[in-house]
Amino acid sequence: MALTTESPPSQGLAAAARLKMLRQMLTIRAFEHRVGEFYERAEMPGITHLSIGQEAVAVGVCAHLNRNDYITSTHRGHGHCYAKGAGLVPMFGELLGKANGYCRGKGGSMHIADRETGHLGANAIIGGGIPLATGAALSAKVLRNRGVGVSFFGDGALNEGILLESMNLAAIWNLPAIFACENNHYGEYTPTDQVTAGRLTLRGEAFGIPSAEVDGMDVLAVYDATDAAVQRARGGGGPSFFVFDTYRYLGHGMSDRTRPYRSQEEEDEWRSQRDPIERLRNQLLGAGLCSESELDAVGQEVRAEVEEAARLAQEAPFPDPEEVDRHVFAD
Amino acid sequence: MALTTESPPSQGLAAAARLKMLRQMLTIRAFEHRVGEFYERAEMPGITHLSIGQEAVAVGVCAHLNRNDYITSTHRGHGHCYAKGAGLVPMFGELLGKANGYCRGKGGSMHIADRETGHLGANAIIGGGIPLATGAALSAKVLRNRGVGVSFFGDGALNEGILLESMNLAAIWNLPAIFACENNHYGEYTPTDQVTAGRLTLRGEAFGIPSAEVDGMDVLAVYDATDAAVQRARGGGGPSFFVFDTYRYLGHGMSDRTRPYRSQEEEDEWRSQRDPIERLRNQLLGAGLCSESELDAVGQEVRAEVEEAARLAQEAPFPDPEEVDRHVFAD
Amino acid sequence: MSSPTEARQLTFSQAVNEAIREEMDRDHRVILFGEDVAAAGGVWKVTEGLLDRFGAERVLDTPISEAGIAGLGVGAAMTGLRPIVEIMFGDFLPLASDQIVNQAAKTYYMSGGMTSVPMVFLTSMGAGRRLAAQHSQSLQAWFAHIPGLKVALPSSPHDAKGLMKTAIRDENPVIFLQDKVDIYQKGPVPDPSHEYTIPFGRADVKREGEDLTLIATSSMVRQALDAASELAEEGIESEVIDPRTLAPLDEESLLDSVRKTARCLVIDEGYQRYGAGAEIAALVGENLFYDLEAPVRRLGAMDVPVPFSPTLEDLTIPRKEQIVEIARQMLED
Amino acid sequence: MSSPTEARQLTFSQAVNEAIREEMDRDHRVILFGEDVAAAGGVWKVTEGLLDRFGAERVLDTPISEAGIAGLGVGAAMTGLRPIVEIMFGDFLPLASDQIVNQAAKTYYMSGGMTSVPMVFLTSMGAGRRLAAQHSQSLQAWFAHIPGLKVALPSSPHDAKGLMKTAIRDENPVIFLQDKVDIYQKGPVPDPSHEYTIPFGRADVKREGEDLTLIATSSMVRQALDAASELAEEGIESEVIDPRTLAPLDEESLLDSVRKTARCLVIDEGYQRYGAGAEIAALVGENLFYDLEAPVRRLGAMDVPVPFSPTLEDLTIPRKEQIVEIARQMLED
Ligand SMILES: Cc1ncc(C[n+]2csc(CCOP(=O)(O)OP(=O)(O)O)c2C)c(N)n1
Ligand SMILES: Cc1ncc(C[n+]2csc(CCOP(=O)(O)OP(=O)(O)O)c2C)c(N)n1
Ligand SMILES: [Mg+2]
Ligand SMILES: [Mg+2]
Repeated sequence: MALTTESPPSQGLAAAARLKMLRQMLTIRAFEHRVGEFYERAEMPGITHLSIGQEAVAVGVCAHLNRNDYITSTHRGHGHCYAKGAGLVPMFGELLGKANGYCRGKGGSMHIADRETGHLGANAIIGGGIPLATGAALSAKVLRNRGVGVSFFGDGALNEGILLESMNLAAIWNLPAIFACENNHYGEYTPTDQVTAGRLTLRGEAFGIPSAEVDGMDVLAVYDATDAAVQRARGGGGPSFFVFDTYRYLGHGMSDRTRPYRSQEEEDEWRSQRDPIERLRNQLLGAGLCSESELDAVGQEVRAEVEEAARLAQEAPFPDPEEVDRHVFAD
Repeated sequence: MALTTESPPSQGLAAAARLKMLRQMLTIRAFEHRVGEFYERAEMPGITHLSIGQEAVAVGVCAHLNRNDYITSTHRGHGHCYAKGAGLVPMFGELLGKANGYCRGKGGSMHIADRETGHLGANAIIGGGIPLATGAALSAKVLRNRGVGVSFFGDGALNEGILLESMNLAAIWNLPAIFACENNHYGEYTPTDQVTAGRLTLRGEAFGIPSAEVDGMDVLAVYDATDAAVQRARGGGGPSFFVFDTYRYLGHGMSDRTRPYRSQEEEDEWRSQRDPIERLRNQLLGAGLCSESELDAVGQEVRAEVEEAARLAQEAPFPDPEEVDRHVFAD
Repeated sequence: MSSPTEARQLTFSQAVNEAIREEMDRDHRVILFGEDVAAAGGVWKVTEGLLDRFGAERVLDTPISEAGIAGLGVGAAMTGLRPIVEIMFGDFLPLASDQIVNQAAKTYYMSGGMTSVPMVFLTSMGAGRRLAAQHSQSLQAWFAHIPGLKVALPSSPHDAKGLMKTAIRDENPVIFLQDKVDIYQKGPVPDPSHEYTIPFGRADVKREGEDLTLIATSSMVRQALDAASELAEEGIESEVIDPRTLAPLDEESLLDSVRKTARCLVIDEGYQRYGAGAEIAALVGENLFYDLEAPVRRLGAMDVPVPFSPTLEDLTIPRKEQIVEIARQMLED
Repeated sequence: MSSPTEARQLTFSQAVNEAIREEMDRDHRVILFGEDVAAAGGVWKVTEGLLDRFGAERVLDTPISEAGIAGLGVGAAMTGLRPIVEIMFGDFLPLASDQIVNQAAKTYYMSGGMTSVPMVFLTSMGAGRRLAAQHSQSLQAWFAHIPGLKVALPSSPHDAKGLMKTAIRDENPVIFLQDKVDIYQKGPVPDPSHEYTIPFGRADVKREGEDLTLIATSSMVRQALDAASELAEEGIESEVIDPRTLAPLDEESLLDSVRKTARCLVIDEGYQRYGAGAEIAALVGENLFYDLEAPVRRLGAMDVPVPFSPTLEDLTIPRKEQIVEIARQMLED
């Protein structure tokens, strides 16, 4: 049950739309690099997981979504958060535990959320966000608002039982749910295929859910693959499952520097052959949709924007101590 | 990935072996009827779930197992317990909460177990026994004792996440585990297909586990289907998954008398067209392997045996009050 | 208005059913799902008739997927619905406890107050029905321990109805525990024309007395009242007080009662060790050290898995006789 | 024998590693599995080197399937192995808690003593590492509440090694909680040639004193010892006692200490409400009512999900300053 369409929807995308995707991917990458700097300089508390290399999935999927659509994300979730519409300052603020963060500093990198843009939250429980987005899809169905619920999760979450339960529920209730697996081939330090049996898309097909493997390093491929799924979901056609083939360029977390569980060659190959930003950049240039210098200018703008946001967040105050026992219960 | 063999192994079964299967099914049915009587007469505490109609699965699978093989069972587990080798008196004793029960009356119908015959226990958590039998398969592999671990579970357990996790673990570790699903088409009062998406065997195939749907009303079909799987497991060939098509003739529990969720016609059809005992009986008679009167005599013997066991259990004492806080911890 | 105190006799199960019905009438965002809750009306008949009244989009039978249905409930609650999710037996809460504890309980806080999770986990608790170790537990202490969760455990049909209505209207996840040993017991419930809710964190004095305070929850309230009657014959006047919710806990009312009586026994059906009674006993001990005339005592279930055999099971559940005996000892102190 | 008290300095993580290694050497039935425990040696380095030493059949990396690996562990324990199953963070125990609570804890009892479940759930606990609400919990009260489970939470590398060896040899399921804030802290551990185990249910007096008993667990012992030093400067002599296992609990030693000092403060890092401290406080209050000169006090984590922001997180964890302040108050009582 592959999800294909006759002529790829991305062919109809205006240059501006493609450029926007590029800009988003560049922003995510610059954001992540800046987060890495914070961490290296010990200016950021806790741990963090960067999504460099995986930008195309977040951007390609979220391009179909609006504010009434909900996503849930993971511990590697900065890209999803930004692609869904969040702003850089409160993102940095949250990661630094500042009062101006989306969650007032209470959530941090692993729990960042932005209700306004329909982001229900990153999650530090592997698989934890899957039923939440599926529940958002249930709301959309009951409230008949044509919304969809998208859960992003890693290949590691494929082995959490909650996936089976959520997929089955989405299937029997025909929910507008999209299960978006980012297969970056490792869960922490363990290769995915060592702990994950069978063909991955079968885990969706087992429930009669249309399922497809997609090149997650190609933002237009991601865009094309999910277009029909989102439309079908909105029209009451039920859930879809995607396994996006992708790669995290850096370590699992910041402390994972040597990455003994994989080879330098492997890393080099992904970076040099399949980089999603390079790819879209070359497409745009090849199609004559913009010039090198225009793209370089975008890159500079993005970096400046990120740097400025980082500065603002860094200057922001920590939360007031009185915040500590607020928000345990809602009134 | 069907599990078929060229010529069915049951063809090689001696008449005595077939007769033994018939006798086992008759005994299970008589046992269950007697349990029902206890219940109706309010002589049995708690609740109980009878397996009348489903005898062929327990008998056909367990025919391949020996004492070093382990099973786990369900709330509808008397048949598995008997087929694995348990005795009638301590079975009745356990159901009545008597001191002579397998678990000294502490477990009851939903937790009956018999270590000596390799029965790790019925389970009152749907799906709860699945990882336990898979863990037994892990032991067998590590200890290299050629044992297998069989989990019996209902169609309801197909929707518990623990199934995904157990199957995936069995597959990646190539464990001698057999997942034996008894699809009796209802979980309590809810039709299976209403809450269970997709083709059921795909839930095993998704992990690359050889999977098959089997007529669970034909004990020889069950025997044949599982023969190769058990052998393959013993030989280090990994897990298998079976969905046995079967039917519970009576209600979910004893209080489920009117069964509004299904029709009388449906019940009649299963009983009259597919009864596993009738079927084997007719085969034996048809093949001239025994006579009507011989079979009638077997039926009478079985009933007498069951009646006698029931009597002995009923006469047995309840556990000593001092038992109450024993066995919380093992020394 | 018709006569205000016209009280019908309803079972717990009927009272909760009525509460859900009224709240679903009142607020279309309230939906209900769980195993066998729709067509079959629930194994305790708590949801009978709701499918007919509200239709298949608001009352849904689910697969046997406790974690999944809990999680979908949380997600739905985050996005505009107010789900009631039934987890048939409290013993199955562990299957859903990641979603309850790590998601439902923490979302409002972790999001800095952005997203609340208004939902009810409707479940059952308690031993006494010969259902053995996996169908008889009373795990209220677990959930009362987790910041962000509220825990209600009514001891009468009247309270059950009022607390359930409050639970459904609450903006937070509520664990609602029905004591199954009493679920078909009847008690007076006002006519539906007299709507009432019972606020959380408000204890109820079930019997007044001067000599001794019995703090009891769920069906232990009945045991305590029976004990109080027996003790009264000996001239010992017990006050029986039911916190009704463990979280929030009406500390003031409990302390007021013990301040008056100077003696306190806490009875809760969870396993005694590290149980809910420990919190209350510690609280009373800490706050009323100088008022107490005897040590605060506790009575919980015996610290064993609940055995199947009736002769054993009965020994594990706190019962009137034990309360009477402990109370007598305390009065001698 | 070489010199008997030659104590090396080991981290908690090294001490537990050594315990596992020794026990795996000693008993071939001991196997170990969990997420990233084999090739990577565990996220806390607790299992480093074990794959090399014992091979891939006894040390296994697993998928991210907490319920599944717990359940396979239980099944393996029932059938001849003695598994150590790592659940990376204690916050993930809820995912596995059906298997822990409904299966592992109850099997021996439900089977009437037929089948024991000798296994260890190796996990971590505690806040302070800026890991936020889902990676910082201390859920020991949950598991100590369940009959059939043992719960160990060492406060020193020495205790960690001795308790882990006992845990592995125990015939019952043991929850072994490593406080991650201290996991790379060093402490003296005897040379491997001097084998030792530490029995469960045996509290350890970490400092003697006459004025006040501080009962503390896991990293709270360090806070208590620091507080005791500070208090000593004011002439207040605190006794610091660590139960080391919450189940079984060494009631006698705890009571003996409080009998001597007549004052007691319990410090445990779980959420305070319905936490482990409540049980101990209730126990002391009940047994030593006539000996106490001040109310038993408790200090647990603030009853909020653990916040990420350092400025907030630090407020939620019990700390020396609070202990000192409460102790001073108690001495005035
Ligand atoms: C329930 C749970 N188990 C384990 C962990 C620890 N952990 C954090 S990230 C991670 C690996 C996740 O792998 P994957 O889902 O593939 O995501 P990736 O990191 O590759 O993006 C693990 C095991 C966790 N956070 N939650
Ligand atoms: C975890 C869990 N959820 C729910 C139940 C309540 N329950 C008992 S039997 C049953 C139906 C099980 O259906 P199935 O697995 O098909 O077995 P069958 O009764 O048909 O043999 C349910 C829901 C339970 N015992 N455990
Ligand atoms: Mg991954
Ligand atoms: Mg069924």
